[in-house]
Amino acid sequence: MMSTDERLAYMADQILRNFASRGQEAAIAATLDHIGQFWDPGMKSRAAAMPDAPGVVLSDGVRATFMRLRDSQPAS
Amino acid sequence: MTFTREKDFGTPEATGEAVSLTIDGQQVSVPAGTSIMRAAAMVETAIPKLCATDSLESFGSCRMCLVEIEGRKGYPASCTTPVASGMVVRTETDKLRKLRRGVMELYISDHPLDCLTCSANGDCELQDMAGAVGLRDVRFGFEGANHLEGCKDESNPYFTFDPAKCIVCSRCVRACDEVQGTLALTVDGRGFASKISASQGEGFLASECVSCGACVQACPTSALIENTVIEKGTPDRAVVTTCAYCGVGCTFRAEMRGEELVRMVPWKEGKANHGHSCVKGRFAWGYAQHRDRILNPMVRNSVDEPWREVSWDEAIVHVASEFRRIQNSYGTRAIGGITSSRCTNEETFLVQKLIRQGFGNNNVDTCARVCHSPTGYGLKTTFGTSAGTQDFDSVEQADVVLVIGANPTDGHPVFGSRLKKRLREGAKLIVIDPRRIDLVRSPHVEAAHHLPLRPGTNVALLTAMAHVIVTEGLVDETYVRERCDTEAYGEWAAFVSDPARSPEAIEELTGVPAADVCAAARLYATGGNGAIYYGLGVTEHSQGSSTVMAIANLAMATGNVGKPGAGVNPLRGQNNVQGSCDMGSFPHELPGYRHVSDSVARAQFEQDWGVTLDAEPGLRINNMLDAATDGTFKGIFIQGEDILQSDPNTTHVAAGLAAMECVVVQDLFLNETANYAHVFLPGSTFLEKDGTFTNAERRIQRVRKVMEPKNGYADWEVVQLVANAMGLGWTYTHPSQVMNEIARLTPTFAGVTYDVLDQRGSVQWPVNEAAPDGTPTMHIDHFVRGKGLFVVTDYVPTDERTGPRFPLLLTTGRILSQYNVGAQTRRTPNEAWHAEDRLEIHPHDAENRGIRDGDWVALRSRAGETTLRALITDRVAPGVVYTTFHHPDTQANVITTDFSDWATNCPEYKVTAVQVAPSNGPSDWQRRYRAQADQSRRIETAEPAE
Amino acid sequence: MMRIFVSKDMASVALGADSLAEAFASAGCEVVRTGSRGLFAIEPLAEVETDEGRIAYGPVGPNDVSAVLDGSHPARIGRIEDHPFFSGQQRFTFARCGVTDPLSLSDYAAHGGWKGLETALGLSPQAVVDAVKASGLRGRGGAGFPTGIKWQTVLDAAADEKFIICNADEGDSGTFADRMLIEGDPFCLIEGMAIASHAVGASHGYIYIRSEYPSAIAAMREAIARSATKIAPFTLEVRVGAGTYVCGEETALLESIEGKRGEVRAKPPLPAVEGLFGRPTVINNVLSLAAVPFILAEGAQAYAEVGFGRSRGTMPVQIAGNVKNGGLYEIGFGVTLGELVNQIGGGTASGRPVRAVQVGGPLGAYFPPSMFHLPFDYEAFAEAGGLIGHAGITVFDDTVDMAHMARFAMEFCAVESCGKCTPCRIGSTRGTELIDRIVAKAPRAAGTLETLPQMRNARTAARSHEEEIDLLRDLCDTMKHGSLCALGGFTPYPVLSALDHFPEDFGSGHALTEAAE
Amino acid sequence: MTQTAQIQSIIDRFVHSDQRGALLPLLHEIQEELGFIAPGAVPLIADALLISRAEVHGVISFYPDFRTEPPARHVIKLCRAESCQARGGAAIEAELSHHLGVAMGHARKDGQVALEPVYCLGLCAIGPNAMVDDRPVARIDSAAIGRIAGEVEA
Repeated sequence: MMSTDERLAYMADQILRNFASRGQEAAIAATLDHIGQFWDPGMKSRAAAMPDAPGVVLSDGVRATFMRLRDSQPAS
Repeated sequence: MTFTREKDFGTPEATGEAVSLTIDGQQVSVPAGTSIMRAAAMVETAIPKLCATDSLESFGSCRMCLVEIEGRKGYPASCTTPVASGMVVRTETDKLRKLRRGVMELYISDHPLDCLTCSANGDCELQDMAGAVGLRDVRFGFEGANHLEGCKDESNPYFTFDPAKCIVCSRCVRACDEVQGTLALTVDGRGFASKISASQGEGFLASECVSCGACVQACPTSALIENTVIEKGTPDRAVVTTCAYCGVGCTFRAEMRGEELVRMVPWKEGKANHGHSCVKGRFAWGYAQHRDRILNPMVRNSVDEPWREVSWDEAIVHVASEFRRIQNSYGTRAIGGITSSRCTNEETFLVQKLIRQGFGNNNVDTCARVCHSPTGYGLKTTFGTSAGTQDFDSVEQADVVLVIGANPTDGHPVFGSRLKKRLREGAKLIVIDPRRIDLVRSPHVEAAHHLPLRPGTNVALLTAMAHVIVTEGLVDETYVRERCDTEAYGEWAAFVSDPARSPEAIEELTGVPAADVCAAARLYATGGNGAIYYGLGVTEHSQGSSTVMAIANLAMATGNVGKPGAGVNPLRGQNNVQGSCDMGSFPHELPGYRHVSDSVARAQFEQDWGVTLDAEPGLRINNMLDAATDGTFKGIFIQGEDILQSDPNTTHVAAGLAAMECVVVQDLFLNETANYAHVFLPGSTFLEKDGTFTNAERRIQRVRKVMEPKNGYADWEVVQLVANAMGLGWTYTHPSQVMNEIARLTPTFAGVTYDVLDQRGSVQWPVNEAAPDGTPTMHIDHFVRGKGLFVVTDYVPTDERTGPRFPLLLTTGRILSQYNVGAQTRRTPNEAWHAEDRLEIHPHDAENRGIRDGDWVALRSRAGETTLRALITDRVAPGVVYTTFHHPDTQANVITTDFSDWATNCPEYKVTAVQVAPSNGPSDWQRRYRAQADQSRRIETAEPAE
Repeated sequence: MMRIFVSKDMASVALGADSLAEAFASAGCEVVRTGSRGLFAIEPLAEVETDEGRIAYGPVGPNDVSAVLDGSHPARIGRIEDHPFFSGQQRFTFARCGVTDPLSLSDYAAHGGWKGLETALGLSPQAVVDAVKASGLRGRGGAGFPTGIKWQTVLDAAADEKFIICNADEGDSGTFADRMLIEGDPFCLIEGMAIASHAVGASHGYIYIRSEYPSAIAAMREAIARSATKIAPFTLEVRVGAGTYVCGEETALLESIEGKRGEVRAKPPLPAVEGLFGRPTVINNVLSLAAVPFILAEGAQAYAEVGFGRSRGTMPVQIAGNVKNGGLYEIGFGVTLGELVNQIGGGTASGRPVRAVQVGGPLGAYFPPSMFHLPFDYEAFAEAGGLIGHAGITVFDDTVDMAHMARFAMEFCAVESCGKCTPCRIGSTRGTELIDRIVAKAPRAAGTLETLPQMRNARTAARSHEEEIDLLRDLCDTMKHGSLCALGGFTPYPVLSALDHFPEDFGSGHALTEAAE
Repeated sequence: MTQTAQIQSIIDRFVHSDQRGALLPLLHEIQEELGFIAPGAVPLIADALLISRAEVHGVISFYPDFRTEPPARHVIKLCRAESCQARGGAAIEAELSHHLGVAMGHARKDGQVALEPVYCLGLCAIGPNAMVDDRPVARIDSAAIGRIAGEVEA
C-alpha cells in the first residue's frame, strides 16, 4: 500500500509523463497548473513540503515541480 | 374509472409534404405517406384495427380496417393504403360493417370466451373490436378446430404467454424485429396451424429473447401480458416518470392501482426511448418493495456493534453533531460527502450545497469519478463542455458508427436497439474492444471492422488512426481551418504523422493488424457522417482522459462535430451521472462546470447562499480515503453509492472507511459500504419522489412520485433535515424550487423549470435565451470554448504490467440483466439470467491451466484474490480474461488495483494483471469478508419484541 | 445411321420414354432427346428422321423398334405438323418445343434462337418496352396485367440494382406449360429474361421453380451454365421452392427468395417499385417471358394481330383431367371453351359425358357445358364469374360430385394458406367444416357451450340447411373481399360456381331442375 | 464425423458465396445430403447466415418439403389435385394406402415407406400420378399399385 506521500509523488509523476511530449519545461508548467486546478490545499501543502523533507525519494521532474509549487505557496 | 391507454394511430408517422383528402365527408390534410388509417385517427375517426399499431410498420393481416375509396374497386385495408390527394374515403358502410363482422366471427370462433376472468379484461383490443363491430352471433359455433389447448409458457419471470389467447396478428414478432432488433420470435408452421414461437419453441426464457417487453406491449390481447397485471388487475391511472437504471433515460408510464405499481410501460412520447424499454426499466422495479429495504434510521457507535434503530430526529441530530464535533477537533476539511448518480439533480445539488454551504469545504465527489470523469476532463479541454455532443436521435443519420470501449446491447440496450436498426438500414460499424461484443456479429448486424486491441492500448490505436487520416490527406481541411485552433492542430498533425505512430509501428503493441487499423480509419474519415460512441472501456484506464481527447481529435479532424449523425457521444453508465456532474459534484467545480477558483461564479453562489465558499478544490474519493488513513479525514456523508463494492482496491477503501469516526450512509439497503457505517439513513426509490434526471444526451426529464416514500422521506428531504440540523435554514417544500435555484445559478440551466418540462416532456441543456428550446446538437457553428482544441495524446503505457506471476490481463464490464453493483437488480427476478459473476477465459488459457467450463477458479492480482466460476469462450482473445462486478460475494474489485487515470483518478478497472488457477471454493479473504459483513448487519429493532 | 427423336419431358419419362430411347440406341440408332410435342395420348412418341422430314410413330414401346424403323408400325402418324391436334395450333412460344435438343445452343440458334435478343440489343431499353406494350402481351401467370406497363414502371424506377424474376412456381392443377417449356426450350426463357434485363436495366435474374419439378430444375441449371456468356453481363440463378402453392403469389415468392417464410406482402409498394431486397423488380410468369423473343424477333404486330378483344397474342392452353387428347394447345385468344374441350380435347377419356370443367386451376370457377360458348378471353371469363388464370382446363365427366369439389377447394385453401390474413387462415378451415355439414345434410345443432344459460345471447335452435348455405355464401363474401391475396380471395370461385351451377349436388336442387328432395 | 460436423462442413462449403437470401438453398442442400434438417442444425445455420434461430425455425416450419426427422426409406408422393381426381385419383389413394398399410400423410411404423400428399406434379393429362422416391409414375391403376408396392418393400 502506498503512503499518501508516495501516492502524491506517483500522481505528479504520472501527470508529468502524460505532458512529456510537450518537453520538460512545458510539462512541469502544465503539471503545476493541473495541481493548482485539482489538488486540495492539504495535498498541495504536503507536496510542497516534500522536497525539503529528509529521505523522500523524488524523480527530478517531480522534485522540480514540487519545489516550484513550494515557492508559489503563500507563506503557510 | 376505465383505464385510458395512449392513443394508437395505427401506423407510424410519415414526413412527406401535405396531402388533402376527404374521409367520411370531412376534409383532412396529412403528410404524404400517411396511411388512411392514421389520417382518420387524426380526425378522431377510429377505424377498427387489430394487427396495426403505430410503433410498427403496417402489416395488413387482420383485415378489420377495410374501407371504400371512390373510383377504386374492392375494399383496400386502410392501414396499408397511403393517402392520395383528392381521395374520397368512406370508413363506415353496410358492406364494410358486414365484412368486419364476418372477420370478427372467424376470430371468435377460435378464441376463449372467458372475458370476465381474463387478465386483459377491459384492456383487450379483440374485446374492443368485437364490441365495435357489434358481434352478436358466431354462426360457425365453437366446436370447430381451434387453438384452445396450447399450454401457457410461464418460463419468463415477468410475463406469461398464453397461446390460446393469440390471434396470430404477429405484432409481437414484428416488435421483436422492428423495435428491439433481436428477432427472437417467429410464426411456427403455416395456415390455421400458425402459432407464435420463441426461437425453436423452447419457451421464452431459454430462447434468444432478452425480455425487453416490447412484444408484451404490442400484444392486443392477453396472449402476452405482464404477470403483475395477472395478479393485480388492470391499472387505473398512469404517471409519466423516468427510469432509474442506465444513462439512456427511458421514460415510462408508471401504471398504478391506487398506490400500487402494476406495470411500467415505455412512454411513446419519450424522446430518448420512443416507446421502447429493456428488461430492467420495464420489469425489474420490484426491488422498491423488497423486504431488504431498510425503513428506519439506525445508529451505532462502532462498526462492531449491531445497528440500533432510532427515530429520525435522533439520527439527524446525531449526524449534525458528529460532523460539527469532527470539524471542531480535526478542522473544516476533515469531513466531506459523496453524491449519488442515481439520485435526482435536485438531490445531488442539495448534497453539494450541504457540503459547500454547510461543511464549508469542497470535499464532494460522485461515482462519476469511477466512470466518466475522464469524459468531463477530456471534452471540457477539447470542446469546452463536459458532455456528449448529440442526441440519441442523431444515430438515425449516422453513416459510420465507431463504438469503442462500450457494449450498448448490454449496457444501454434501448440505444443498442436503435443503433442496430440504423446498422440494418446500411450504416457501417467499427468496433474497438478487446472482446467480441454482440454488435461485432449477431443476427443482421456485423461490424465492418473489429479491432480487438490489447487492453490499455486505446491511445496508441486511436493515434495510429489519426496518423492514417492526416498522412493520407483525409482531414476535413476547411472544417479545421474555420472551427479549430489551427496552431494546436499543426502541433497535433505533426505529432501523429510521425512514423512511430503509424499502424505498423503499433501493431505489435496493440495486437491489431495495421491493415485493419488503416481500413477503419479510412472508413471513419470518408464514410459520411461519423458518430463515435464510447463507454467505460475508454475512461477506466490510466490514460482515460487522453483517450477521450484522442477521440475528440479524430472527430474534429474529420469535421464530425456540430451536425446531426456525427459527434462524440459518451454512453453514461447511470441514470443521472450526467446530472450529478452538471450539479457540481466534483471537488473542483461548482454547478455548470465552473471551477471553484472562478470568483465571479463563486460570488453568485455566495450571494445566494449567504456564505463565503472555499476557493480551493476539495478531495476526491481516493484522496478522502488516503486522508482518512492519515487521520486527517474523519467523517463522510454517502448518498446512494456503494463505494466499497464499486470502487477499486476494496482493501484500501475498507481501511479508509474504518479509520473514520462518522460514516453516514443513505441508501435503500444495507450495502457493503454500510458494513463500515455508523449512521444509516433509509433512502427512497425513484417511485417515491419528484425530481429530474439528466441522461447521456443532456436530456433533463421529470421523475414523478407515484407512491409515498416507505421510509417516510424523499432523499432531498433527508438532506434538508441534515442541513437544517447544521443550522442552514433551508425552506424547500418541493423539488421544483430547487430547480429554480439551479436555473438561477447555472447559465446552462437558465431556462429549465418544471412547467417547461411538463409542457415539452423533456429538454436538453443548455437551455437559455440563446437556446430557449434546448440544444439537441452542440457546437454547431462554434465550439463552446470557441475554437476546437487538438490535444497531443502520446501513448504512455500503464504501470499495471503482466509478468510471470500475473500473465493475463483482466478487463471488466456489465451484462444486460444486472445493473452496476446489482443492489437493485439482484433483488428482482433478473437473477434468472445472471445469478453470479463468471470469469470469461479463452479456451487456450483455460486448457493450459486445466480449467473446464463451470469450474471454480481463483482470480489473483497484486491487490487481492477472489474466486468465481469459469466460462470458456473465444469472445475474449488469448491472454485476456473478463468478468462483471454485479455480485458482492465475488467482490471483483478486491482484484482491481489503485492505478487510475492521470488527470481524474478514474480507476483503471479495465487493465489488471492477474493469474487464474483452479480453486475449490471461496478464498479465505471472501470467507473473512462474508463473516464481517454478516456480523455488521445485525439490527436490534427499537421496540421490544411482543 | 438413323436419327430418332424421343422426348425426355417428365411426362414422357413417366410414360416410358427412357426405355424407348434405350431400345433405339441399342438398335444402333442415334437418339436425340427433345422436349415433348405436347399430346400425351400419342406418347411415348418416336420420330424418325427421313428425307420427307420426321415421321412420327406413337404410342410405341421398346419392342416396336424394328417395326418403327422399317416404317411398318400401325401407330404411324406421319409428320406431327399434319396431325389435327397440331395443325390448328399457332405455336409462337412453343415453336421449338419437341423439335430441338433443349440444351443444344446450335440447335437453338438454328431454329431462330437469339434473334429476339439481338434485335432488342439493337434497340434502346424504351424501344424494347414499347414493343412489348405494342404486342398487347398480358401476364400469362393468371393476373393478366399488361406486361409492357409492368416493365415501364421498373425502367422508370431509379435504383442501384434491379432484378428480373421468372415465376415458375406453376402450382395450379391442370397446368404444365411452364414445366414443358423449361424442359423443352429453356434457352427461350433465358432469352426472354435477357431481353427484359436489357429493357429495364436489371443486373441479375432468378427463376423460381417449384420443387415438384426436378427435371425442369436440372434442365434450367444446365441451360444457364451453357448460355452464361451469351447473356453476360446479365446473370441468372435458379431458386427452388419448397412445397408451398402460395409462393406462386408474386410477393410471397419474393419473401421466399429472400430466405423468409412465404407470407404475402401488403401492397403498395408494388414489386415493380420495391420488390426483391427492396429493389425495383420485374416478376413475370414463364410464358410471359418466353413470349418476348418472338415479339422482338417477328415484331410486336405479328403477335398483336392474333387474339380476341383486349387479349392479344396466343395462349398455350393446357387441356387436362378426364380428357382424351390431353396436352398443350397454343392458340390465339377467342377459341371457345367448347372447341377446346370437345373438338380439340376430344371429350372425356372415360367416354362418359362432360359434366363440368374447371378453368384456371384450383382457384378457378367450374363451368357446366351450358357455358361452353365462352370465348377464351380474360374479360369474357371474368364477366362469366370465372377466370382464365394460367389457362389450365380440367375436364370432369358425369361421375364428379361438385359438392366434394367445392369441399376440396376449401381444403386446398386451408392446406396452402400462408396463415397471415384472418379471412383465409380461419375462413378456409371453417369453410371445410361447413361444407362437410352441408354435404352430409347435417346442419349444425347448437353446441354444448351455446346451450348453457351463461351464453345468454347464443341461439339454441338448430340451424337449417339453407342457413348453412347462406353462411357459406357469407363466408365466401368475407374471403373474397377481405383476403390479402388471391388464394383466400379466389377460393370462392370454385365453391360458389359449384354451388350456383350444380345446386343439386348440394341437396338444394332448385336452380336447374326441380329434382326430388 | 458427428452430425454437427457434417452440417458444419456443408455450411462452410455452401456459404462462402455471397449469395443473398441463401436460407432456402442451404436448407435444400442439407436435406439433400443428410435426408433431413436436425434441430441441432438451426443454430449453425443461423450463425452462418447472420440471422436468428427463430427466423430459421420459422422458415423450416413453414415449408412442408423440409423434414425435421429422418425420412422413411421410401417416400411416395401421390397427387391429390383436381386433374388427378378427375381421373380417379381418390380411389387410387384409398387402394394404395390400404395396400401399403399406411395412412395418407404418414410414415409406416417400420420406417419402410411414407405416403405423402402432393398438390400437382405437372402431369395433369396422364393422372393419377405419383413420385415414387425420385421417379415420376403416371396413369396409376391397380396393377401399377402392385408394382409400386413391390418396389418400396425391397
